[in-house]
Amino acid sequence: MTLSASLDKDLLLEMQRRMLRIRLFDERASKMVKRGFIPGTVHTSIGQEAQVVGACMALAKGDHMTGNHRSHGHPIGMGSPLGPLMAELVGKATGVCKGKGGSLHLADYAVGSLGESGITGSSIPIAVGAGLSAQVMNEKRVALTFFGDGAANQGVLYESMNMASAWKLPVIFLCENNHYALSTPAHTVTGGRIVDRAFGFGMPGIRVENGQDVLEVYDAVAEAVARARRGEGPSLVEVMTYRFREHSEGLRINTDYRDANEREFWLSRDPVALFRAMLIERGIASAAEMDAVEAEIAQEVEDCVAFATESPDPDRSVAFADLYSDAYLLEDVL
Amino acid sequence: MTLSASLDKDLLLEMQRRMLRIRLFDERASKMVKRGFIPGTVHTSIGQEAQVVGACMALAKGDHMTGNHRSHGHPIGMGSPLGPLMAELVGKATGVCKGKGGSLHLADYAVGSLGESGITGSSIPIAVGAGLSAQVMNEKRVALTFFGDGAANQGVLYESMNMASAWKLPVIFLCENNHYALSTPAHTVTGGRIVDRAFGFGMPGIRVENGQDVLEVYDAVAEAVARARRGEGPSLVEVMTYRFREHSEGLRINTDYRDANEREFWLSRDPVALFRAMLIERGIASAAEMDAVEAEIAQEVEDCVAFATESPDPDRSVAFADLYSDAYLLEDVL
Amino acid sequence: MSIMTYIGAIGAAQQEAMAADPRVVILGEDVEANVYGTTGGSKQRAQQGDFVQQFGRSRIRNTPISEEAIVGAAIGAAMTGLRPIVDLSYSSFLYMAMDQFVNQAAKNRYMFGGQSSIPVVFRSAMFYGLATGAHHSDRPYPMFMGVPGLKVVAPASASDAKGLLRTAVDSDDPVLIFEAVRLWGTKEEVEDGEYRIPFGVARTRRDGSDVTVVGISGCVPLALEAARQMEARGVSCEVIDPRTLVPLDTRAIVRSVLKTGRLVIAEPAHRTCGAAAEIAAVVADEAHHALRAPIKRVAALNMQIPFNPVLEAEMYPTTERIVAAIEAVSADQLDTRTRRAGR
Amino acid sequence: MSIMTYIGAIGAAQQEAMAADPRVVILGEDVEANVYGTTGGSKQRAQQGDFVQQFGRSRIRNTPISEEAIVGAAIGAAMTGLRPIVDLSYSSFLYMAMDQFVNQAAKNRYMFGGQSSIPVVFRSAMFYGLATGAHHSDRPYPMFMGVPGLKVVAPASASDAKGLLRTAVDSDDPVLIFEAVRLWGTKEEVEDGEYRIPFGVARTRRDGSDVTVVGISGCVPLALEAARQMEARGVSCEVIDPRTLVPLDTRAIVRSVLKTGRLVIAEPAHRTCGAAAEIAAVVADEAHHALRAPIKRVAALNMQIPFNPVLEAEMYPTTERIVAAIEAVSADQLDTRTRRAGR
Ligand SMILES: Cc1ncc(C[n+]2csc(CCOP(=O)(O)OP(=O)(O)O)c2C)c(N)n1
Ligand SMILES: Cc1ncc(C[n+]2csc(CCOP(=O)(O)OP(=O)(O)O)c2C)c(N)n1
Ligand SMILES: [Mg+2]
Ligand SMILES: [Mg+2]
Repeated sequence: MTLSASLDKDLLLEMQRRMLRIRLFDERASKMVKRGFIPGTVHTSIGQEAQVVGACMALAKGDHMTGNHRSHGHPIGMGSPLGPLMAELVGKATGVCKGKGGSLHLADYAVGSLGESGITGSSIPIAVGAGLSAQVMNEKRVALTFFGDGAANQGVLYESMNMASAWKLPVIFLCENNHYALSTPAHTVTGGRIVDRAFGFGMPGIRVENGQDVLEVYDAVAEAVARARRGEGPSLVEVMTYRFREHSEGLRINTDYRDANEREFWLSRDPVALFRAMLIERGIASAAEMDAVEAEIAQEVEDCVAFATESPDPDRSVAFADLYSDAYLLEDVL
Repeated sequence: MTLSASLDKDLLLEMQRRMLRIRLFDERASKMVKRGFIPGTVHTSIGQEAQVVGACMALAKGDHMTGNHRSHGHPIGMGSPLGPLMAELVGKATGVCKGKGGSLHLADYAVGSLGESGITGSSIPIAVGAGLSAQVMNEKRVALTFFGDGAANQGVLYESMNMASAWKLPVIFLCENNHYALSTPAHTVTGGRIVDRAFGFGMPGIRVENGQDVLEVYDAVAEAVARARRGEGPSLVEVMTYRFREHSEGLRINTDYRDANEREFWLSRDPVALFRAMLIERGIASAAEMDAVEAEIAQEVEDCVAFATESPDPDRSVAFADLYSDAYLLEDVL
Repeated sequence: MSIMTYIGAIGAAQQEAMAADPRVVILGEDVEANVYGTTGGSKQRAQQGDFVQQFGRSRIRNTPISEEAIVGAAIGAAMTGLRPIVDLSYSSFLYMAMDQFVNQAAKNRYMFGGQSSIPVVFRSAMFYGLATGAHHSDRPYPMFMGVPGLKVVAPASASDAKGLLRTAVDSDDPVLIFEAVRLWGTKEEVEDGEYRIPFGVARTRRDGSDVTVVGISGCVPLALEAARQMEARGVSCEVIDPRTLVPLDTRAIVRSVLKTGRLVIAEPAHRTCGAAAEIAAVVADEAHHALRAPIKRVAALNMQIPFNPVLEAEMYPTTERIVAAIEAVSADQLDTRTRRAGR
Repeated sequence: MSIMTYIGAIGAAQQEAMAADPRVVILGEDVEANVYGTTGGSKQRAQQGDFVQQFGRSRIRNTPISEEAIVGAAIGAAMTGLRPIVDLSYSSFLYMAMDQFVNQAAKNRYMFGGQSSIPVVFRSAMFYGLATGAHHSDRPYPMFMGVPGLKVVAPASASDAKGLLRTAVDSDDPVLIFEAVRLWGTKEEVEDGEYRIPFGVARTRRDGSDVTVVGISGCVPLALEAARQMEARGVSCEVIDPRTLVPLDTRAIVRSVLKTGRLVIAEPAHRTCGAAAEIAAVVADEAHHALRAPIKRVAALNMQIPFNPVLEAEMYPTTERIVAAIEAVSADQLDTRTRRAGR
């Protein structure tokens, strides 16, 4: 049942690589917001790397993913190269969206990332549509959508779950339950448990209690993916995790909405550190090998910042392209 | 537990009266649509009288109710007099909404009817708001909202259930499961069972399998009402029932979306006939008494039609009133 | 050529599009039973069976009543290979999915730097003037005109309905088509084979020299009737149907006003911030020097829609109101003609 | 009188309204923690504790992220005795609740024949020009102007923000207030006590005789700056802020244009079917004979909003674009003055 047991060393190291990419990319992005190199703000996935990577790596090439405002981890988890992502955060022409999307709207169609959404819940039915096209076109791909515990209270989720269930679409609804929506503790605004909502919509609900363990997440999602690929329909996977930093970078609010003990407990469960220790403990990799992996990723992140910094700003004309597939509207538009 | 056991004869007869009012009112309305006396169309509650009346009579004076497009039964169930309702269907000045609402938008604030809604699902959060005001103002009233099996797939229901649950609001979500949304069988577009959706939102879910028995409906709803009034929060009640006529009057579509056997089974379970038989069988009323009740209601319906027919059309000025609470906008409006 | 109704033309276009391209699917409430009359039903089509029989349940799908998810799923499906036509039945139901229209359909191609293609058509019909009450009578197309990234179409005749729908299905961008139920039964000569009508090209329904009358959707026949009436009184009206509201053929309208110097715009939406406001604003800018009279709008009054049919009828544009507007802008003209006739 | 910021004035108005009437409650995401700065936080208010401490959790409520239910519940609560203020934070989130705004808030009083009263205020802020990307930068007030039954307010200064918000809370009808985040930090003299500013009364921010410049929301300061620049060049601009868009003080605008003969309208919404289109259409009708130049609109270009701040800045009205529009409509004027000055 634990599909992760069959993962080879390459894949396990790739998991750690992707978690490290998210960690270091986001740490760097946070600093760049502070220094004004990144306009606006960003939402980091620091602390949630296992939940993101475990889910993404349970997908295969050709599968689709949609995400939300906590947006960098998802494409990184899908294998997107860092340079165009960082360039996008900075708003450069070489950005993955040509500098027009920004942090909140990353998308990398080359790796199946159909787009992050700044509007909570809004990208959930997009994934249902990807599942629908797979079914109609008889392709074996699946679609996964990420949303938070806060977004889990948006009605469109239940419309989407119901539709996917009624039509047995290959969709995985992945709730990143990091216990808070901005300053609002999930338990104060949530009736019942999110995972329990699956049953009433006719699909399995799986809760990963230890969302800091990338393999536990992987196993739960891989099972849901296998089910979807077999044509048996959607699943809801709720992963319990924690964001280590503030909701968004630069947000200055009273932080007493979080309990100090709770915070400490979760900070002690750093997914990147835990997985490193596990790999070493199980004899899969040596500490030296892990150090090398970390150095490799640190270099990747250095490089992506350099790439972003050196890239040109988008040309003015870029702002006036891509609104429509055809150009004939342009003069009406200006 | 069965609260209905304590109902006295007057109340039991009143139940039958209200069911008869719905039945005869709607039969009459159907004919009036056919003859062009009622503009547009109407959606009858014929076959669903027990579900409507059982729910409404479990409420008390001061409670609130919101409804949907199958709209006449709900205010009648709350005790609204028939004349202004029928006048509204015809579009007369004496209509309960001055002829401006029509069949789809009946409302009678005098009996707690806050308004039916032509948009499926749209009036559900209105009831949550009535529950919220009760809680904030510390009043003991509750609010009940009616919606169909089709509307049960609209996201706003789950947002509403969640909010009511998180805040422990005195709200009863009443699903009229008549097995179809227009031509669409519920099982083809519904993942799981509607009643089972309650659990994931932290509230009791009660399914009334025999929604043709007004006392069974009453008992289920009365329990939910008692719970709400005790401050213990919302409930979902799903009542299994059947509409005897077409979705709306005058709709001409292929009727083979319904199974003939199923149809026959349900037609044999006429809630008005069943309750009459039960009252007589239990010795609560004689056949003669029941005949008298029926004659009384038949007369009421005659009278309401006469009232509607004889009432004047609304004056032109009526169309230009009630858009805003103040009149100062009127000239901008025209 | 054959005579076809507006709704028949829509059914025909849908069938042609489904037959031509396996990526075209139809999603909507009650489309399998052909409740709204465009997925089967016409005599010709009935011979071949309804759409479910012809194309199967995978491509003709009854949806749950979940407009937000329907619209979102159609967008997602369009982004990943299908070309869905979504039947949303009443235009009044579009509000339920507003976020999906504005934030996903309209923005994805742009904000993802051109990575997405979103070939999806959203059909809905404006059921106004039919005593359906305030919840079913809306004509909300102006809201969508103000959302860059969407294309907005409002056909006013059978041949336009067919040709514009095919163009919509071909479009790699999201297209909203607003039909007028009042026009569903109107007939016109329609080409038998497949054909397309380009977006952004107005149709001059009648040439004239004194007053330009722009009619939108259900107001086109009213404008034509008003023009006929005014002709008898010596005022020559040019009647223009823009057909697509985004893109809008402002050039054709401005060109006409440069000739006539007078403009009346009739549309079924509420007056404030409607398509007529947009057209008036464009003309007040680009044709100012040619304008010889105030620009008049004839739109739905800024009230909600009463149920009573007599009251309801007063809310929408009528031929009489259009005539009155034409009279108002051509008063001098009328005087001259009358005087001339008197001589 | 004291100097207050725009956002401080909103906080003050909310506090006064809460203190004055126990039926006033505030609902919204993260209002308890005062994330958006209007439910506690200013120094004065902090002394008295934040709103939760002052008014309790029953009246200051963090909601789930469920805009449709939030808006619907607020409407229902207003229909049954409360007078809620709903903080929807970003104006871009209003789409989620479109059905509730249009079909419940706007229509209930009317279609129920006056039985409902719906005293509810929906606040939201337009975060444009802040590199928040396409999903957080919308300025959708024109959509709501076209929905009869709603009142729409767009304050452009601290004193207006305070007085209009109090009027909104007093109103028995649903009011949508669109704030401009760009203005949150701007300061103005504000009366210390409670006061109201009536709806439908424009504020003339500057008298002038050559060109009428109507500015909306964040464009008011830009219009004032443009007027200053043009004054130096001999063109006298009258700057009008309508303050409320429904009801709209068309009389004040028309009166001004009758005097100046020229009109420029600047607003942050997209151009098509915006408030500027409505104003242009009204003036092209009612002040046609006085108009001596084309009416110019300066609005957001009809594109989606790019993230890159340099590109983004090009999308919205700027002082330069307003100046250019004023120049265009007063070219003759400028010539005369220049010539006169040259003599
Ligand atoms: C429709 C909508 N409402 C509100 C917001 C503002 N907002 C952005 S993120 C957020 C909290 C989201 O919480 P959750 O879904 O748990 O995700 P997390 O941030 O915890 O990862 C809120 C309220 C939004 N972006 N979109
Ligand atoms: C938002 C919205 N979508 C679609 C419709 C059209 N419509 C009206 S009633 C109906 C079926 C409703 O089914 P259900 O909720 O089961 O109620 P029933 O008619 O069976 O009582 C549909 C699709 C509508 N009125 N509103
Ligand atoms: Mg969260
Ligand atoms: Mg039903």
